[in-house]
Amino acid sequence: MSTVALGLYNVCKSFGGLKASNNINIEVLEHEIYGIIGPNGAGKTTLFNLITGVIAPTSGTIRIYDKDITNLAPDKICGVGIARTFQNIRLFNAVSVLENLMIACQQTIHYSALDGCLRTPRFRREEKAAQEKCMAILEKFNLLQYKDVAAGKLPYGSQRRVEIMRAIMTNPRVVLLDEPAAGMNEEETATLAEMIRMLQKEYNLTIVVIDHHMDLIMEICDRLTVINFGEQLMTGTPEQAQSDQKVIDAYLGVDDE
Amino acid sequence: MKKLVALLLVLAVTFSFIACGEQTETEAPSGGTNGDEIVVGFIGSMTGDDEIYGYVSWGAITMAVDRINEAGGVAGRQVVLKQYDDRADGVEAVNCARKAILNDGCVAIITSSSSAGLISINSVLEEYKVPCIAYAIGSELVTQTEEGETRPYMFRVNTTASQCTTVIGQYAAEVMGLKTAAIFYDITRTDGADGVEYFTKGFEEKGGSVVQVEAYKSGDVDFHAQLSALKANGGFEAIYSAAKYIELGMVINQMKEIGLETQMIGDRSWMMLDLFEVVGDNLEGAVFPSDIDFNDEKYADFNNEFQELWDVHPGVAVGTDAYCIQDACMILWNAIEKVAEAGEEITGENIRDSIEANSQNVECFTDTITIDPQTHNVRRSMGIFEIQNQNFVQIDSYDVTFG
Amino acid sequence: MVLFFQQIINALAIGGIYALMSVGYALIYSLLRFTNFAHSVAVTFGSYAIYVALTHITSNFYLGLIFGVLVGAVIALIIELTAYKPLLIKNSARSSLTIIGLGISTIGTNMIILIFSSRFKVIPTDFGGKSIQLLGAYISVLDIIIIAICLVMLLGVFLFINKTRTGLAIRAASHDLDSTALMGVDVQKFLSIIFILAGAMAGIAGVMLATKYQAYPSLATTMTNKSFISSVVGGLGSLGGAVAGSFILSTGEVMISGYVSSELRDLFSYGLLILVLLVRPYGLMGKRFDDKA
Amino acid sequence: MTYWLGVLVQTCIYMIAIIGVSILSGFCGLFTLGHAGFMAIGAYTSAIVVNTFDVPIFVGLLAGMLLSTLLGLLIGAPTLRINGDYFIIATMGIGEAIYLLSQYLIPVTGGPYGYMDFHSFRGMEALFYVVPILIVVIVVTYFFIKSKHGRNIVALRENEMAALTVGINVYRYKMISMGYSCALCGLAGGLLAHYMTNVNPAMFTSTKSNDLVIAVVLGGRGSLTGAIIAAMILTPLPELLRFSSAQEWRLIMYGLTIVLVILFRPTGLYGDREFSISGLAKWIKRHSQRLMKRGEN
Repeated sequence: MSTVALGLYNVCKSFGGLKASNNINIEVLEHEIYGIIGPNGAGKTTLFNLITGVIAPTSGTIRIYDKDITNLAPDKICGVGIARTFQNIRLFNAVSVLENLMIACQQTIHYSALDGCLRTPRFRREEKAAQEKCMAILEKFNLLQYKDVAAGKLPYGSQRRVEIMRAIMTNPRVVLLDEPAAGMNEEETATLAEMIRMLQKEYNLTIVVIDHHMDLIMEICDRLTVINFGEQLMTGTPEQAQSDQKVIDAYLGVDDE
Repeated sequence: MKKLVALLLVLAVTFSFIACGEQTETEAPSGGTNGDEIVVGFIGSMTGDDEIYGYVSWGAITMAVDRINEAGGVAGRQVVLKQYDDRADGVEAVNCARKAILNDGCVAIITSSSSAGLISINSVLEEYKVPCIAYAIGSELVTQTEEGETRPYMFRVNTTASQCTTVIGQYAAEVMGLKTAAIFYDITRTDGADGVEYFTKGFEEKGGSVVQVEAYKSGDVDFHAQLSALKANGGFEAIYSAAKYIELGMVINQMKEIGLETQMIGDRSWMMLDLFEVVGDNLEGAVFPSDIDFNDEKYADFNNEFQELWDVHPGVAVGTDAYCIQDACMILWNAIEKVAEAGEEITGENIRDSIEANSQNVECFTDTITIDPQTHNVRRSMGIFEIQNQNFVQIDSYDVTFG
Repeated sequence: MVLFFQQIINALAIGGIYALMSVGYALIYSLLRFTNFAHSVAVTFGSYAIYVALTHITSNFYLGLIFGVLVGAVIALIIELTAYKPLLIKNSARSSLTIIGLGISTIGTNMIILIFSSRFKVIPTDFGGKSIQLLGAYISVLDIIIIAICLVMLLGVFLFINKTRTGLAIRAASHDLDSTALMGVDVQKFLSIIFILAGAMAGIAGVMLATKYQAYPSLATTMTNKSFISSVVGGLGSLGGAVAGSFILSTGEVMISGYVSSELRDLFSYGLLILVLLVRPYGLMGKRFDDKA
Repeated sequence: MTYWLGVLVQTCIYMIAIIGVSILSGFCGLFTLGHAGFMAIGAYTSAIVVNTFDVPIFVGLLAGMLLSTLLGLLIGAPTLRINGDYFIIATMGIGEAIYLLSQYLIPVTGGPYGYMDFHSFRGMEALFYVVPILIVVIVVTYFFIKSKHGRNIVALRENEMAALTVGINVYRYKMISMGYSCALCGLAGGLLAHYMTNVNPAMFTSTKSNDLVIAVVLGGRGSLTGAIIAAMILTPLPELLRFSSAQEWRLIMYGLTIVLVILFRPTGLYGDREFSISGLAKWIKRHSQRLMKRGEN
């Protein structure tokens, strides 16, 4: 039984009366690609916000490997190895693509403000190492030619990929992808699936994906959870989900007899 | 690294441009006259909130220079007048002083900008040995440093706050027989703080006692709160206030609004023509000191000429600046004449020595003035005025010694 | 006891003028989320409009007041069309709007100095100093008029915003400008309406300031800063907050300078500002604009 | 020390303050309308320290910088948590409060008289202090911006939420930029005090605070070169206009420049690019090609 990378144990979140998440229990195993699907407004992004500390859960605990991170501040979450992307892309638009990635490395670069101001050898060494790492990943995803272009000016698809790469640059153990395939056609979704699988292998990550692109989820996810109106309908393999009656009702809607 | 070098390159290029711009003007000898002209600099606030001060003073000094030039100039030389706008700001006053002395070769400066400006330009005056005559400014620190040494290149033609305000303090206690008084002052102006210090000194010397002090900030418009507090606590027979030009009208009217009736004692800035436009007859019976009385008939033709030239009466809003600047000019002409008579070259240094040495009983525009060589302050007569049916009536006069 | 009552009257009068300005400013902030520093220009032009009206055009104060309101509204509209609209269309950063406001206020004040010279101007009215006695406190006739007009104006604005259809559209826009536009609401028209309304109120404030005190170029700048503080204390963007903030600030100022010491009065207003922001970072009735993922 | 060199010294002094404010308002995106207050703190501290303890000027400058930074952080700690528009008004309040305190505490600051007669620069001494200090400030600030900490500050300006998720302690970096800007403003204030030979509250009014932030916006938010060039243009501007006859139009022109630049060049003179020789070379190449093309047809 491999270890649990990310665990949500009876997590609840209610905004006033509305129960955005009601008693969610998810255990994502290490190196797994785990999917969370559900209709719009089911509470998927709320889950991500709970995990990344943007909002605090009303009750329940969240753990990564053995560490309890329930009420950890968002900027500390990155320290414990969780990185994320956003539903609506949030890049540092005015700054070049390379700088976007360099910013993401800030956690792994170790020098003080003084080193920075005096450009000590330690500063040069750390900066060079980070730069090489960023150039390497840019080359791997052949975005090197966009290196000095302002992130905001990139085409939509490339911006998505830069955001994913930025997440990788923080040396995470778990990566949360929030609707990575939003607005992509068939062919782009396929390359995206390929990229996610390759990243998972290359950096042996645990990946959690939210989307309602069924073909993307079916293709790359080992296991998934279906959520509807904050309730956890079922958990299991993609095949089980397709045959599960409750999921079909939720998606296709029940014709009330 | 390459980018940084480029950045410094840009800097070097631009600075050399500014620096070399300066080379071209060095040939104007500092402080010397070139041949038959005497260049005099006037620094005032020509723009911004205090624009009216600059406008009236500039009008007055231009008339003074035109008059002396028509009469053959000073020691046979025509006077050239240069204007500099410092917006009543200390930093700009220093630039004006340097430009006047170095770029335009001024041998003397006449100014009454802010007290901050006057103190700041001292370093420039001392560096290039050019004298400056201040008019209509009361702060002690214009001619004295904090340790009490006299500033060598700074002179003054009007009475200082200690001379003038102490006198009205003594007058209130001794002649008017007042026992208690309150003070209402502006914490952001030197004549506010001076007023508290010297009025209390004069008043308490003659047996009076200051029972209450309230303050406001220049730029304030509403004084009901402080005035109501003054009225409620009471216990004073008079209020002394050095409220200046914009605030004065408001303070007096708001006192009337809340029914605060008391003897008012004022400061030289009350001598302004449009005071009654604002206060009407709310100031009847008020008493205040002033070096100059612009209703005096000897100024009649000066007032008319000023009105024609600058379509405003010299005594408007600003009060006595227009007259005081005439005295400053006459002291300067007298000093330059003495330098020429002694056959010396008319330079800033010589003019300074001449002002210090030869300014005894000089027949000036408003009075016979003597400048004390030790303190650079002035000895002249000063009047006490009372407001009677919207007019200034002189009820007493004092000869001010070097207080 | 009389002093306390007198101070309350003083507080109401100043608070009324602060309220007029801060409600106008809060209206604009609620829609566009930026600090309109050019607001003081409308106030200054209002003050000089009443001066020109009463010296050249009419001798009736109320006609002059209407003229002041018109001038204030027109100036605000001109500022909106020439400076703010092009920036809003280009969706440029809020800070540009703030800085262009500073630029316009410099132009406005100095144009007044150029035209009218920096000498103060007295408004020839027959209120001068006349006051009536009530419970021992003196209330000047002008103060009564000011408080009355302020209340009427504030009531009018509240009714307009809460009861009319246009008011509904403006409230919707204050929640989300873009989605309101999507609903087919001509947002540009409503922006102009808001600026006209804010300008009109600024015009009245200008007239009151000039009549109560005197008209001079930088009169409006200090008062407008105080109205910013009242709006922030009350909660940026909320009209009720702006009014509450104005009267809290004016009462505090009057009481401090009356009972404690008048030197500390302005220190108090800035201290109050920072204190409120510490305790309630969005002001008393401010709306939270949190940035959710 | 001639007139133009005086203007040069002033330009350098205000450039240091403008670079400081450009870190906070340009790079970090937090607008401030009260930083003249921190210049005042730097000026008064430096003057008082040099006068009472009779220490050399640069010790006074250091003391001024330190106290200004300390007070900046003290005031910044609570106010940096609140959102932008509240922060602007709060800084306006801070600037005015410092102005009033310097008027009110007559025993300490000399109130409206100002603080004077302390050991100051004589003649060319000002240049030997100001220009080297400016060079150091530019170099250190340039290195700081190009370091990880500079990048983090720009990151939180671009998108605070995204910055949080890559592990940037946003509050800490806002405090760093506030501290950095107050240090430079304190230093500039100290230099101004010793150049002017006296310190007076009227030197640090809200109009001076507005000028600082306007220079940053005109120069280009997030560009060190922009801030430098804006300082080089805006500080001598009043002096250059002094030669023109129409004095009273000076302030109106200043306001008009601000409005026109914001309308037609919102990113400011230099946007967020830095000047570089390669940039210049590319620009020349582009223009020369266009000229040649026009020449051919």
